[in-house]
Amino acid sequence: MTQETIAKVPLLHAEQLSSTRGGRVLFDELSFQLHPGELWQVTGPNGAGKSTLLRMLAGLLEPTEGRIQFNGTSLYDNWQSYCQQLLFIGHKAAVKGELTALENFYWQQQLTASPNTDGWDLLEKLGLLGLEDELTGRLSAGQQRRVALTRLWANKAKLWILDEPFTSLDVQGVALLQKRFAEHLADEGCIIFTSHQSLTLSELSPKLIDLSQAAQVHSEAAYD
Amino acid sequence: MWRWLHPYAKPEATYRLVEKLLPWFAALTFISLAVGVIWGLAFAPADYQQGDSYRIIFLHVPAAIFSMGAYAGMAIMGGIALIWQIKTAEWSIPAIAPVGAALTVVALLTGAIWGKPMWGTWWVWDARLTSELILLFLYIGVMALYFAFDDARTGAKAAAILSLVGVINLPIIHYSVEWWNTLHQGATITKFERPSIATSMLIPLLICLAGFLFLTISLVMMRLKNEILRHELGRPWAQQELEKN
Amino acid sequence: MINASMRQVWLAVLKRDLRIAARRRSDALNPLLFLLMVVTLFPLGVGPGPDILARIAPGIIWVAALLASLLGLERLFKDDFQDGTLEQLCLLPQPLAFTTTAKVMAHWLLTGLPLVILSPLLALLLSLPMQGWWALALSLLLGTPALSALGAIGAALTLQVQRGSSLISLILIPLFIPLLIFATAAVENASMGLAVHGQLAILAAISVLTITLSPLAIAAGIKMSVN
Amino acid sequence: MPFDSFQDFIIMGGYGLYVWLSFFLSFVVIALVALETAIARKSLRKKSQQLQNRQQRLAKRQRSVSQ
Repeated sequence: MTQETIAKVPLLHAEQLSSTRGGRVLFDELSFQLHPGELWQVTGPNGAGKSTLLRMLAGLLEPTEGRIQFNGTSLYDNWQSYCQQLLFIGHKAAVKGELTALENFYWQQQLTASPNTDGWDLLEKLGLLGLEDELTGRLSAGQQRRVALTRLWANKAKLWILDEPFTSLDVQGVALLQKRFAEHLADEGCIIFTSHQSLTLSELSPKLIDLSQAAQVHSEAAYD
Repeated sequence: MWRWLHPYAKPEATYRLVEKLLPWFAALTFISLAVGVIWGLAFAPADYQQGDSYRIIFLHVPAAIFSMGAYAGMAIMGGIALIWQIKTAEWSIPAIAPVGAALTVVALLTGAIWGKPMWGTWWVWDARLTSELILLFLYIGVMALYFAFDDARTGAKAAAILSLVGVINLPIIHYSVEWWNTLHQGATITKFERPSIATSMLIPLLICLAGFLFLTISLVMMRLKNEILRHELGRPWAQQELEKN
Repeated sequence: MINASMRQVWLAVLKRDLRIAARRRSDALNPLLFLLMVVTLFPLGVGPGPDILARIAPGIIWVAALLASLLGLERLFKDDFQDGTLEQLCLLPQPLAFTTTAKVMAHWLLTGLPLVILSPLLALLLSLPMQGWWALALSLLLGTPALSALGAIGAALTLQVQRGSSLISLILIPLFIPLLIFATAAVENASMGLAVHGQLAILAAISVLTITLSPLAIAAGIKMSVN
Repeated sequence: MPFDSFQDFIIMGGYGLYVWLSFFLSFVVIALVALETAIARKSLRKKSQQLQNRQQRLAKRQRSVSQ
């Protein structure tokens, strides 16, 4: 890490995070700092606590132990401004099957004070043109994912927390999303995401948080 | 070694405290209930109107009062659990609810049995009995909600919220039922609430009230011990505790 | 306190819920048909004598309305919970307690308001005297908002429960009792030509109290479930 | 003392059935709660033993893996 990044206050600072669910330790004493312009990837086997970690970072779940700071103050003390800076797409992508792609997009726009974006342009970009009047529930899984991801193109949030954003996307979709990642990072944005696959775009070199190791380290310590 | 043990030290402290206090409360329960019940049954004079049947109030009135009191206590614990996130307060809700429900059942049973010689029927839609019946439904709701969750912590939280909602509604329900009763059944005199009661009857009644208070506290403590152990099952202290006897 | 962005979000939630309901009309229609059928059962059960029917009409209509309002409740938040929308609502700068009132409002518009509109028909079927009709409509208008608000509490608390519908009824029915008592008393008084201001005022008071306090419980329930 | 004899005490001026029935039933209800609590504690003990067995098993495997 260079001198320059250390001097900056991290956007998101996780200190000694631990999670126990149902008496099982998922991860323990996890610490890391997210700075603007950084890309982080959380990896680990199924059930290692990847989604749990992201939900904690998004403030949906309180850590069993440890704390999370946003711009140097606690997440919950700073909730309003945190929400304005956060874009969270969870495992469940918040796409309404009863609404069309366009309606889904505009509804998300209304929720967040987002810059005005032309929905049609965006749908065309994401290869959803011609499907905008179709109810999202009738689209394929990949197309639904694309509808969810429209938010990434029409949002001024600095911090993206994305749970499995590449799931069910085809090759073009993955490439498109990675390009968007690069744009966001160049824009001093910050991304933390989970994925089983490694990124293919050469500009993107994510820092890794490996949860399979975290759990192992702990279990050794627990029974020494 | 057990690094994650530290924050759980508190439930253990609560457990120890309850363990220490419980014998005292149990003793107080036995003494006051024995004195109150024997006094009420054998030594208090018979009522000039209702004869010896009035002796049921030595159970009915305390059970009715503390069935409501337990609900209030449960709601207070719910508030503490939600505001300060204190785990033992959360766990005390499933400890209190069945005790309160049992007291409500006692109040209903004794009320119904008393009604038979007084009104000639086992059940009348008397204001007090109706309120107790609705209170029982409220308790059932809290317990059913608690048991519907796989995760006991979430269940306790849900029950805490519901008990708070219930306690705000309880006075409204109570007064609406009373009002409804005067509206529809002006003819029935409520024999449970008499304007004055002779001192010779009042003293054993007060002792029984104290007895039921201690009984409620003792039962809740017994159950709270279980609830704490249930949530702390993986921890060494809980395992040792369970192996002791 | 309520600024432009809050109003915008509130309206967005309300409009979206109404739009979704418009695409699934049967969900909104079924409780009403249920109510109509339950009311039809009573003359068949107790006999068509107008005297008995008029006597028990306020009670029947209100009990049926309570039961009908329980029918669709389970889905009030569940769809949003399952597809992740509720998480997004939790992550808005606007307080969750505030945004959920939009959903409660949508629920009332879809279940409570149709009941009010339907009430003359029900009164007619049960031969309620004419002078009781407006009291029935008014009692429904004042009481159903509280039903929606209380119902939303039940729906929020049972989000994680697999089949919560019967549990919701168990939780909510005791809480509905004051509404039933005052509403039926108002209708009875009105059909006998007596004053009803008192009962209706109490009904309105209960509704106001419920509407102001319930968002806290709803938000707490949702946060607990999203966890 | 309002009663002349033990018999009188049992009969309770004709209300004996109601008085004794209500006392008996109340006792049963309270006793059931206490009993349920005791049974719950027993089942907790069983669960705790199971959990302990599992922990020991896990620890053993961990040791054999690390060796």
